[in-house]
Amino acid sequence: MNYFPSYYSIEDIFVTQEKVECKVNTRLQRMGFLDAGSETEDLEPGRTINLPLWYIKELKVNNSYFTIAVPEIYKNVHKAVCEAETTHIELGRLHPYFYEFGRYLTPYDRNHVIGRIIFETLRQRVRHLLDISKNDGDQSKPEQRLDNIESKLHEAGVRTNTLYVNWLQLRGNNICISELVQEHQKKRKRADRSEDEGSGDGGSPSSKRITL
Amino acid sequence: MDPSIIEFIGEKCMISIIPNFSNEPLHLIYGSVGPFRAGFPVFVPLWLAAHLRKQQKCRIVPPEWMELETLEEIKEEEKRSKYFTKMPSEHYMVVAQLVMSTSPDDVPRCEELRTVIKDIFDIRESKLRTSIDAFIKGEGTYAKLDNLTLLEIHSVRPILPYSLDHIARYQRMATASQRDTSMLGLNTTGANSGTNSMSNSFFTQ
Amino acid sequence: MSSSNKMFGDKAFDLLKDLKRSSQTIPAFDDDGVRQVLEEIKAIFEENVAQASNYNSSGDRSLWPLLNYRHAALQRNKRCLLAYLYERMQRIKAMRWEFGPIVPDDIKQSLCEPEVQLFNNYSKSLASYMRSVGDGQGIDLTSNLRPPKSLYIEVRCVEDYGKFELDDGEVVHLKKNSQHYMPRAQVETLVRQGILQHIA
Amino acid sequence: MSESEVALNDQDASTEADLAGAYEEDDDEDAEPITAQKVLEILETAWTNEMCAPELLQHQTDMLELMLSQVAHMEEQMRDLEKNDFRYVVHQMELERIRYIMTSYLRCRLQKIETFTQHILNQEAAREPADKRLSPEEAKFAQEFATHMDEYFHKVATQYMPSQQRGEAEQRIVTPNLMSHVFLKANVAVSGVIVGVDDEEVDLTPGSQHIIPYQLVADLIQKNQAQLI
Repeated sequence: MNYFPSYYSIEDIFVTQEKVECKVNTRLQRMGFLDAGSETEDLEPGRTINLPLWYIKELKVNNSYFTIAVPEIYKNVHKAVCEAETTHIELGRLHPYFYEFGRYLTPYDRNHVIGRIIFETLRQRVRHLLDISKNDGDQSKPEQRLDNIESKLHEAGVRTNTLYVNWLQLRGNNICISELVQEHQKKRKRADRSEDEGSGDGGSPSSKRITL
Repeated sequence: MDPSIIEFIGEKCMISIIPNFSNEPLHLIYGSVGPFRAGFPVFVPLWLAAHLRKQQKCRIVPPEWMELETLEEIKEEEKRSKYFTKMPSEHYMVVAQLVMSTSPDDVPRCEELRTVIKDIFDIRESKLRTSIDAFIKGEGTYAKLDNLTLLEIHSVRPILPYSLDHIARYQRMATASQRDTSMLGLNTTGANSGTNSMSNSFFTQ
Repeated sequence: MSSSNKMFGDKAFDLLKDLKRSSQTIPAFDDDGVRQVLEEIKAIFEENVAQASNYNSSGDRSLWPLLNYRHAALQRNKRCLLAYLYERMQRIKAMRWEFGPIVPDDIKQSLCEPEVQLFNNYSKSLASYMRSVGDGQGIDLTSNLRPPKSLYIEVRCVEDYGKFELDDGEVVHLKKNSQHYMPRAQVETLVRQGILQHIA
Repeated sequence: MSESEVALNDQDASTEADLAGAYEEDDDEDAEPITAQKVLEILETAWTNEMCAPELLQHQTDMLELMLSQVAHMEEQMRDLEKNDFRYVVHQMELERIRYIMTSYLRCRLQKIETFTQHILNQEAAREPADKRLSPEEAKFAQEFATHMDEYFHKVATQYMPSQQRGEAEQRIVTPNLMSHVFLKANVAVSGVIVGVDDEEVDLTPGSQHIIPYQLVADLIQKNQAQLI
């Protein structure tokens, strides 16, 4: 199924763990602990601190506590978007969750630019994603090149491509062992081997499990 | 749907065989087949034709479009046309794949046919690529895909629909934030699009 | 405010991070981790209740933002913890389809007691659903997983399995490395369990 | 022809009749009885629709029951045939294909039921009996599944947590993305289909194929004017 954020989606929890740069507007009593750079008990106005998105997103957009700073990465991409030159940006290096993080910050952007940027960026890069999923020659590690949403799409493309290549070459219609069973067998062989070598705790990391 | 499922669906189409045995008609659930009379052609579903051919119980009669001249014409037409041309069969790739792999010697000039058909498939694949590009650039959420066969459609699946879903989600987000800057929901149609404001909601005992 | 206010939610997030990173069928249930998160939730909650009552009586709004933050932290902890259980549940369900109704012992050791019960409840519920389909005629959803190609398939025995009886009563001796031409539908499960290997 | 062969052949011819008989009373008199072939066609369309639709579609219990009894009937017929008898092999192959369609169809529904359990149960509660999406068996399974999940969450965590807030339960409901893009094939001509977010309209010609957000064509699929491919 396609990624669609819900209460239980782990990616959404990872995105909302990301930190957001905020300027404190009013004194916030007994919240000094949020400011790593100071020892004061209260959070003093004027300070700039990083707060988790899971907290920021619960506040009203026009709350009086903080002003949210729009991350540079979206401004930097803005120029490339206008020149339709986003294909070769290594988005994963800018931010692992470039799109989803940007989506959450969109309402806090005074001049309403982020929403448009992430929409345009993905639109321009999808053709590129389609091509590289067909013949992924580009060796640089995918994490750098693609953000989380893109690597999911890329994986889907590669999976389909492999299925088609196998089908066209008449391979792949045998019934095969279930992945979990296979993985379990491999783990079992590793554990037995570490048992035979009498190396006790050596062998597989999970060998702390006693084989009865 | 991966290609093996599309093959499963494509295997239903009928093809002519010449059995080397005789038998009463068979009343299958999907319909009746036969009667089978040795040496006389009869139409059967492709899945049955392939099975009988592997058991050397019949010869497969390639469909009339599966010959070099017709296919060369189709290839030229496909090259020339900006749009996808109509294929001789809704499952031309599945039929070609099954017939040529099960009974190459029933198909005259089989190897040449194989390459022409692969060329046609590749031309259409790259045409599909460019039309996707235009479609996405055109900010459309809707496009016509006439004359594309099931196997071709599923060659860009799920990456194309998934990408369009995300693009649409971010488009809705961008336009929504232009309209109002109300507090954020997880997603417009998602579980808690109406995240209530903090102040009045917490721990009502 | 006795307890030290630190950035809440990190422990709960780590729980989830470790689970996501582990590629094993299912890693051991993190008893301590879960307990620590529940304790953090309890601590936050109790202090919030205390603060809310003093707010009701004194009307002093100055600690409102702190209360706000702490409540968000409490909800965050809950969400991470429940997502941890939800992800584990997905893997436990997958095991029913991959291993069948009996889970290998060494994997069972990674499950806490409620998870073993969850597996058994799910397995029973699935079995009774499959029996009831079609007004009681029943259907086995754990077979016919791929489109059928041929009726019979060539298989090789990976390990000694002993006697295997086909639907028509014929008995086949499955000895290590022995090869057989058997009905696909009836041996599909044995191939998926790694006892037989599909060669042609 | 050997005795069993005669039995099989005229038996074959009768399968249409008794199937029709089995279905007669449900249909009004003038509607001609449904054939096994029609039941298979309906199930195949329901199967491809289900695989491609983001949400759970209406159940096909009647068709499923008819097909299961037809398959059982066929197997009964062939019990005394030789394993390599031409008819046995061909019928068996077809039954394997039909079994695959039915199991794949039900597995696909089960996956949606397990993913969107509470969402489906809530919607079912508000639906008329005729519009139910879950079959009776699926409804029982869905209810049990929701209970087992709550039990697991309760035993391990929620019993130790402060009581639920207003709106928290809704927050945890997993819903399908009804705006997911799908591939559609029009069975009949349909005019004035809204295709864009800006209410742009289009007429669908029979056999035409489109890529379009599911929500905009959900009712066409339900009314069988179009199908998902």
